[in-house]
Amino acid sequence: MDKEKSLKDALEKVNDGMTVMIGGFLGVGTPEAIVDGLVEKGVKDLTVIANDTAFPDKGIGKLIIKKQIKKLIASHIGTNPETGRQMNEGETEVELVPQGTLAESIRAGGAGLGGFLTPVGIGTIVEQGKKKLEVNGKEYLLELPLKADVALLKAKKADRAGNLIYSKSARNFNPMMATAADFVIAEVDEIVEIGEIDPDAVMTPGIYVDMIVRGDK
Amino acid sequence: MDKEKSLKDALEKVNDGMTVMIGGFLGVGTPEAIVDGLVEKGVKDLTVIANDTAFPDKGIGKLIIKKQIKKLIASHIGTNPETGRQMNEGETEVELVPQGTLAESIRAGGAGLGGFLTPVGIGTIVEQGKKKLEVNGKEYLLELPLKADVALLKAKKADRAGNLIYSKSARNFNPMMATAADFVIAEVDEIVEIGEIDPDAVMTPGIYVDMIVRGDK
Amino acid sequence: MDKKQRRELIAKRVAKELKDGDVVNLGIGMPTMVADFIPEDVEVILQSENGFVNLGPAPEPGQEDPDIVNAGAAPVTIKPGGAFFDSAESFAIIRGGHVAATVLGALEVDEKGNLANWMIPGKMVPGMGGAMDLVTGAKRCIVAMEHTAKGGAHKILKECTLPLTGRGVVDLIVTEMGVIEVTDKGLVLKEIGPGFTVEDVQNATGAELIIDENLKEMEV
Amino acid sequence: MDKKQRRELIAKRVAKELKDGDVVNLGIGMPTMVADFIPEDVEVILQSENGFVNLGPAPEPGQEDPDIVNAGAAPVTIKPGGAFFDSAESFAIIRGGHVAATVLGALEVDEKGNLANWMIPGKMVPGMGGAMDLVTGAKRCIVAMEHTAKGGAHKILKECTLPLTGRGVVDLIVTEMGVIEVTDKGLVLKEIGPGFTVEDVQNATGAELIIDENLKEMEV
Repeated sequence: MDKEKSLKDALEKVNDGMTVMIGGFLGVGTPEAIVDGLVEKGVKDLTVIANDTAFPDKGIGKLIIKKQIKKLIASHIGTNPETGRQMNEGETEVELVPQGTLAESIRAGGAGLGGFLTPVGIGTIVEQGKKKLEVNGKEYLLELPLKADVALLKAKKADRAGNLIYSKSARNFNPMMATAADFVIAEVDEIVEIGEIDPDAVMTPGIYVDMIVRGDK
Repeated sequence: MDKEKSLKDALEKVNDGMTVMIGGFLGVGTPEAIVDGLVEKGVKDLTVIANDTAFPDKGIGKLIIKKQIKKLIASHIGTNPETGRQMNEGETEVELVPQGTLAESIRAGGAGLGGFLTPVGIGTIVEQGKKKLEVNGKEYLLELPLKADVALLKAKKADRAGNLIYSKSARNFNPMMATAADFVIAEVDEIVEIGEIDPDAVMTPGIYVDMIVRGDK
Repeated sequence: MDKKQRRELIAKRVAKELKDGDVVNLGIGMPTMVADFIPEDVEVILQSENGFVNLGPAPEPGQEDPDIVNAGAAPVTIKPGGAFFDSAESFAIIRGGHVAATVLGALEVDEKGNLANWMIPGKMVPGMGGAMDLVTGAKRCIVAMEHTAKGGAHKILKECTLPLTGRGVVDLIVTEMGVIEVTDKGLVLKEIGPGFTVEDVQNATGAELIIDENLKEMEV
Repeated sequence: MDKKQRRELIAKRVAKELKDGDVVNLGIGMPTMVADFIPEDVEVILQSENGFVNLGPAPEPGQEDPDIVNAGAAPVTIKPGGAFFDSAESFAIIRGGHVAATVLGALEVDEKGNLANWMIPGKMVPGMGGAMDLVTGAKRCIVAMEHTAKGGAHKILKECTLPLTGRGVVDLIVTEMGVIEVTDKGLVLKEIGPGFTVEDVQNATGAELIIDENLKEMEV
């Protein structure tokens, strides 16, 4: 089974109104070729789950500028002023989530957990609408799992079975997102044959990955 | 900072009555030299958190045979008949936990979570004494985190800063246990200088590890 | 059929349930035999809950790697394209629905799909290991077992008497006497084992069987 | 003191709080400057919440690696002995108490140790990023900031007015005017900045200060 497909094949999997997870931290570790393809395709009304909206000309920022996102779930939008403007003017719904809670919610979605208890956000507006539980005398928020229709990842290297290796701090949210979507597409710099990646070095097992496409590099 | 110490130094950290996590799956990935040292030292009344009690002459099984364990939290004891005998005759307290719940509880302990919701165990005796919560119409058990005084790990390779690389299926519970104890000791086959391990290949960051000792190999 | 033939028959039939590309976890014992009967043109990825995918066959004698074992501690191999991971990740895969099917033995299974296979109070308490996670998390749970216990005692019941491994988890039961689907209406006999009559199967079963209108000979 | 001198003074003083072997997370902005003042004989391991430990200084121009950036997307380096990991692991480290200290700026901090530094409703809403996790999870939370806002407006208050980043999380406040410890009894002025009187500090503070009986000149 060879999971390499064309960028066109990948773009066909992302359609109007879908919930999409996109890897990356301020654009580092974001599948830029796929994002550019989504901009070109003009897919709209997306719910995007991602750490941030990067910069106006980079990563997820480009989808913001083109107003392709209906709802954003992220931890930080400060580096892309257009996101804040759209939020303040009611053009885009933005749900801000503490970064660790976001990472853990995506992991929980992929791991079949119904939720988790975190002390993060207690005493802040993050509490709003959430159940609070006390365990051993300490208060926690019950945070729920996140899932998506499609996850769009960036990795350095893949084999044809979809095993992934990420590069340095470009790993960030990609491994969790690989587990939490119905269809998982990884944009990679390099594709090698099955057997060329040491099973101990795999960062995301190929069983999570449905499709790999070559990036621009 | 060089974290390499002697086996004697390691054994001094484990004392009567402590809660100890021990890595391994049926003895694979268990720090045998440290376990042998604990047998020789005769430390007793331990609460041991581990996947299983291996075999009578292997891994944690040796601590069972010597009756050094007061309470055991594990997922499986079938390969060591002495554990079952001690449990049935009330000599050793045994708490059986589904394997995935055990792994996740240890992870939660290390990750500062107050607990997590799992569907595993619903409708079984695992439910007993636990809170049940419904999320989106599905029932879950609230499982609580596990922590320990000391964690005893087995890794293939360490650098002097304590960064660890595990070997194949000997990884199992070791990475989670590295995060969930006040003091973490890794028995390793090979110690290399700082800088000799690729930061992308590290499986357990050295910040979790307090001490490394050489195994017999 | 002797015991070996019965077990082979069951393993062969279960193998036909597995589809190309499926991630599958096989329990220790007879379920492990299923791997031997997967057709050449069907690629099934075996998951080993102690921490890897692409579990391969036992190594040649002398080629054993002590760090590559299955969940029963037997030496195995890993096939190209495989990956190792820790136990938290392994059970994230299982609990998260990334395993298409799990095949397990049973002490008892009942018409509600309840499964008991982890303890006999006061006698055998090996622990549940990963079984509770597997039956809860895998998309499909297939029980592979001999139809009755020693002396002909029923194992397929109206209601399990032993402590459960999972509630309402079983999808399919494969024995030497037939293939039984667990449905909302009860147990449906879909296929019948070679040399058995419907009456034989019903007599060996402690719950009422619904006979499928397209009842067939067991395909092996 | 001009702005640059004030910021250096604060960063220098915070650096003295960090102990050999500490894992420390420095916020973007002035807190990042703290790294420049850690004594040679003190080994502090810097954590970068986007996924690594042993954060090193900015690379020489032309040596930037686009895949090694800090939490503000600025090019940095990783020192020998470092390790990369994913965001779930990064925040397991932070939330799990494996970070000895976090150093952050503040919009407001109050005598209960409440901290507000992530939004001004209707104006600036950059998001909390990792700040809520850091102030909750780190063993020690040090606020590093200029004592007052533009025009002398108080930032250290009896009670925060802005939405909180964390409740009761702040342990120490370091400004150019002094070092203030958050205690159960209130804010204790432990050290006073060069050229200031106790009256100056109190006038610039919107909460009552308890003056430590061993009040010292700020050690830098």
